[in-house]
Amino acid sequence: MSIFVGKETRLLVQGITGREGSYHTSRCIEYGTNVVAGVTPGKGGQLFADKVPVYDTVKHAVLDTKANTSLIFVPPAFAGEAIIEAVDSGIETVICITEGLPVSDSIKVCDYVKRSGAKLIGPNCPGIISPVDNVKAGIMPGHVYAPGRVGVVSRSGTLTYEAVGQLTPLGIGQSTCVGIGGDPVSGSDFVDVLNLFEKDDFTDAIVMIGEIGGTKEQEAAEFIKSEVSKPVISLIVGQTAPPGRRMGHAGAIITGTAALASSKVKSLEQAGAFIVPSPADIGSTTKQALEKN
Amino acid sequence: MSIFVGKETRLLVQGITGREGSYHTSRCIEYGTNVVAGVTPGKGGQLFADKVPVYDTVKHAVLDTKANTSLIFVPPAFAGEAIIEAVDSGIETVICITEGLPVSDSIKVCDYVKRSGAKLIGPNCPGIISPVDNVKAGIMPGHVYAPGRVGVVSRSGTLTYEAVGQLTPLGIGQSTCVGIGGDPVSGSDFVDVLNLFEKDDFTDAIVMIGEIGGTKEQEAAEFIKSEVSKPVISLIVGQTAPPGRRMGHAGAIITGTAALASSKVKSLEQAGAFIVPSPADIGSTTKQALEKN
Amino acid sequence: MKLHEYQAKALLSKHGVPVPRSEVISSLSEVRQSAQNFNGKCVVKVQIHAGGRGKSGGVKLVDSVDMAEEVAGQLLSKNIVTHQTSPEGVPVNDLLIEEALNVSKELYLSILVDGGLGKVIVMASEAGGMEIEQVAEDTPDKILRVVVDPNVGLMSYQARDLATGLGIDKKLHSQFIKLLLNTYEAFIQTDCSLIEINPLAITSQGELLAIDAKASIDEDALFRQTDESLQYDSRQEPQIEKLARTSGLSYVKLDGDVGCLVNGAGLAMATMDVTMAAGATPANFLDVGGGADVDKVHKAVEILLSDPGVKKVFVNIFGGILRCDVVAEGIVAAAKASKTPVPPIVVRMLGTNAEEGRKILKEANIGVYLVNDFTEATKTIKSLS
Amino acid sequence: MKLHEYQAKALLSKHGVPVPRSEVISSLSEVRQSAQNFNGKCVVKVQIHAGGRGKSGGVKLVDSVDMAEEVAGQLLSKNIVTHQTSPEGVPVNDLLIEEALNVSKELYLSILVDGGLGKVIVMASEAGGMEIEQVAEDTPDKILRVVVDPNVGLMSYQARDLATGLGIDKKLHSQFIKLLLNTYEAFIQTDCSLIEINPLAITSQGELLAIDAKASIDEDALFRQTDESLQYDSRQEPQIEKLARTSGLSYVKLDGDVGCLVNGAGLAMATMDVTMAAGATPANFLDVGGGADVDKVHKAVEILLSDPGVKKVFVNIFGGILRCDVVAEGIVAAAKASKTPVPPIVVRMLGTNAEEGRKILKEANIGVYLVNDFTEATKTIKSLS
Repeated sequence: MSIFVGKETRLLVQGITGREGSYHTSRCIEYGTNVVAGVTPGKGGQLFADKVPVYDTVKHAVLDTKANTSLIFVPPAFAGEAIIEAVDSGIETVICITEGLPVSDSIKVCDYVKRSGAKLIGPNCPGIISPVDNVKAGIMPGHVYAPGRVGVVSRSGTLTYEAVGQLTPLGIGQSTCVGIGGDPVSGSDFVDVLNLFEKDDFTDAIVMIGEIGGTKEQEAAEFIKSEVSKPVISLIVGQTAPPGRRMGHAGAIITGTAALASSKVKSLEQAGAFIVPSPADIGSTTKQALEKN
Repeated sequence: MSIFVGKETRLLVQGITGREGSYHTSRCIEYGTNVVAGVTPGKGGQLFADKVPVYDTVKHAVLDTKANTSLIFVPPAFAGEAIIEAVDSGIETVICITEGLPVSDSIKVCDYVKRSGAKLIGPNCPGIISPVDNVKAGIMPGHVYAPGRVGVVSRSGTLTYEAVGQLTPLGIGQSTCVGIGGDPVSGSDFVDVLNLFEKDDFTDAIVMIGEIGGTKEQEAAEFIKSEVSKPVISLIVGQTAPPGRRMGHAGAIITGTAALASSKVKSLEQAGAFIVPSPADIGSTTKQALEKN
Repeated sequence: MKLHEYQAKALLSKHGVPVPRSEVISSLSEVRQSAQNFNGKCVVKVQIHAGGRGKSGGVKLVDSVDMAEEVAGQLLSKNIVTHQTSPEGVPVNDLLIEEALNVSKELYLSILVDGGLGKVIVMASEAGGMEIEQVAEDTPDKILRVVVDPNVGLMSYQARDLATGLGIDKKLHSQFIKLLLNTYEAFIQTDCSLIEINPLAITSQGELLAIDAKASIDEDALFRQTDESLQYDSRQEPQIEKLARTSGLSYVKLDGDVGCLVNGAGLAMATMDVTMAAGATPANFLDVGGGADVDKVHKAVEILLSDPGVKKVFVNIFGGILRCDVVAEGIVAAAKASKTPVPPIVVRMLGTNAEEGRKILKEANIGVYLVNDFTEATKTIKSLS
Repeated sequence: MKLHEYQAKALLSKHGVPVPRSEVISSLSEVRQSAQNFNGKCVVKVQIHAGGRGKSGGVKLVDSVDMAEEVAGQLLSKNIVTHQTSPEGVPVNDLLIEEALNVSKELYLSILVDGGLGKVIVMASEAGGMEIEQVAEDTPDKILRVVVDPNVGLMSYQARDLATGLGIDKKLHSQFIKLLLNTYEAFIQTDCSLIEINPLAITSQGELLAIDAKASIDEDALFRQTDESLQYDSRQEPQIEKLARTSGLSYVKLDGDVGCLVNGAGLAMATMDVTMAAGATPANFLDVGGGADVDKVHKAVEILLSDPGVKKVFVNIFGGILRCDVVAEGIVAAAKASKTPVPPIVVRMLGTNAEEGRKILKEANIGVYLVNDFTEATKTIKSLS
């Protein structure tokens, strides 16, 4: 079992015929994901990789293929609308890989999705992978992952691969790995994912990877304190980042005391999380935490 | 018992110091309404009629007086915002008397109120009166009304007084009378009010007064057919109105076949409503309907 | 507030919606030059605030400058009567001289407010060029509807859905999407209550163009609309309605002989219905409003009496905010000031200060018939025929 | 994207927010005339993209034209160092010469995006003129917050609530409400990520004015912002960052000697942290991104090596979309093309085509230390000190 995606996932890819879209769709299919349709306006009627039907509109794709999950690769100026199109067409879980959405678009779109009752992961995220159910709806390198009982949630892409790259060789497999994305405003935050992991019978512990900027980690700490019974292993990166500078991610900028790595670590420590002292220690700290429990 | 308002109503008046606001607040108090506060920005600290405290903001008024219902008399350019201020401050039922809100404001505001879970009556309505509970939150002439077991709902102001003016002399008192307003877009429609009357143990029958324009009466007919067990007595005015012309009310304009009085009458007839043949017959038709049941 | 076709097209064009080349002219001397722009191959269209102009000869295709001038001469400065105008018709002050185009397909497109949904909707149909009410009756499944969420506005994916549903060639989809989104922008920016493009033409060159356009501005939003090109053409309005409007009265001129003076729009419509049921026909809709004073009532009566068609008057007041004695005083003042004979006035007064009002009227001796209810009113009106 | 104070004020002023009279000057010869506008009573302010200019002598109140000229001479065309700049500081290319005002009260006002809420918020405080972080620490209850619903925008009632909460004199409420709503309009229209007015002054004449203003534009929205007055001043940026930016690389210059080349922002920060934990200091943040090709990696290495502070390089790649062999080829190409001696390069490669990458690097003989994990990387970096 896994969260957000699973055996019942019928994946639609918006922007399937683009460079990124087509490359990653192939990787998702290889991993075992049930990709049922693609959408690229104007390219409707084609077949992707000789088998996945391409549509002009999400509405038609959903009507024809009963897709329930969407993976979005469209350019930033159109990504917000692509999310709304997915939700309006009945898609339940939307995963937006696109980086570079204007934050005012994200604010409106996230609010819209919340009202609709659908779920949104991202934007600017690597997606979701469930090694247990062989579903990959994202851009992560599938071979790093192994099935198991640890959930991973992170604001970062490659750093998640790093984390998993430390876990798998130690025999620690993953239930689901969720990248919530590096933007300041996103569809799902740590709290949303922690909540699902806490309720997931197939997850025993949660690795949470945060970074400087914003207060999402502090909100997570509050939630962990009161609602999470499973062990949480947490790493915060950006200890050495200077204030006021954007470190790649739109959200990774120290704008005040709360945005500092040290402040986030402190909150998580007080919430009872296992703190990973250095990015080198994600695997070992997780191992210790699992042995302790 | 009554709907929307009742013994527990603690009324706040927004725009209490204006000409209309002050006149009607006095009339509401005379009728027995518990007016607990008023709001006029810049006039906070005054007392209205030597007893009702006036505040600068709804937030403070609600904090101090636990007002739960608001009656709005502010000019059309500011009325939309006044409604949102009321809802944001925790008011549960907002009654907007103001006429002349731009329809695009009404669309946004009604959507906002719906999402908030509060109730909105109007804009451009005469308000609500409950002769049973001695609550008048509106501009209707109180002396016409008498307590009883018939609910009245109407898009029009004076025509409601006319209707009640025919009912009361025949000994047919009213539980609650609701003016939903003459605008094309409003917070509550016939369906919302019919639904409350149907559930209200103190209402035996419903007089519904519609007019040309829009399709609110057709929606009401659908609802009556499937959900209303109590007798509905219905009058539609504007049989003689020419197409394409706005008859006073912003919503009273025949824009297509459905907007015609005849089309509305037909729908209501098919839904099993008692049709009032002419405005002269509201009282007599209601009497017959009550005797039949 | 209705706009003329040329104003609607200027509005659309300003927001990037393609329209045919055209010129508005208001004197015959301008016709030749305008028509020459199109080598005489053009359409001459009367600019009036009433539907049905096509069937009434108000739209003519011409193929020479001479013919354009001849047709313009027949139309300009005359009144035109359509099924939506009064028997006198409306004046033709302006003509639109527009290029004639080779149209390969006509679509229907409109944006309006749906009161039931409380939202803006887009309606589209492949049955362009026809009245949408007719299409709705005959082939309702040919009408596509899209509901706009007020928080995010019209989405281009919705426009794409419509393009697909209308069967528009894929090559033209982006043109259609842009046109519709621009029309929506015009609608929102200008506080419209309606924009209708009918037909929306696809030319033989594969271009989308608004061949005819209607637009109405929400009157309640005029206070924040400052664009001078959106001026109302009050010449299209009967003189009596213009007078009422500038006096703050809600008045609609009708063809009957019973002048109606009522407070409240709903009661005013009810009064018209009752009048009709009595076998008489109302001369107007008139709502004096809740906040009227003696002067306003005086003005209202004066306006009623200025209509030569009015042979009797029906005053129906349910005093609430508006007191009956105030109305009575206004009526008396107007009757006394009238330079023409005052027709019989049937008065029904109920509610606040009804007794005082009746007394004032009785004592004024101006030929008033006081009645108590609709039934009595009906009888009296009938007896006066 | 940061704007200068004078740009932020121009933006505010354009949207109707009152600001003091001022002039931007960029040469000493302009100072006297500017200062004369205010009879010499003015404030001379350096226009730089870094906080802390006041404490570093970048803001001076003068009371004569001569003094203005003297102060300007000390500041203009020099570098200024604040606690937020590098030790070399940033260049002062422009000065703002602004009228000095009699201020009776200083407030704080800002509009920004709250990531946790996913909404725009307004923050205000009666403790104006101080850094808001300090106020948040010392007297958090002095900070008022208002959350803006994205669907209806900032409401004037919210502004009124703030005016009341800030204890502003009722006579000034409407001025404050207008100022805040206008600031919000500027924020939304221009896709800002921050507007901060600190202090917002109430003058002794009872006028509200933005005495100092900061604004940043959302870089991701620049594609739809066409206002030319919102240009970024790239002279404020270290040359090396400018070069990286124009090559599409995300690069932040730091003070250490270990040049870092990483794919992914999170991993890049992690790499910096690991470097620091090893007792070394990173020279930069550099994310080559997921879609890099050989040329882009080549360029990235070239930029790293152009920093004279870089004594060793740490390449940390987790191949995913970006293949390790591509990175290796880029490194080799850059090393071979380098005109200066190439410092030792510690390389960690995992993921897609890691073996191929390592092989390419080994065979190129360019002084690469291949490591397998962070621990080994740390040791190697240490050993190279």
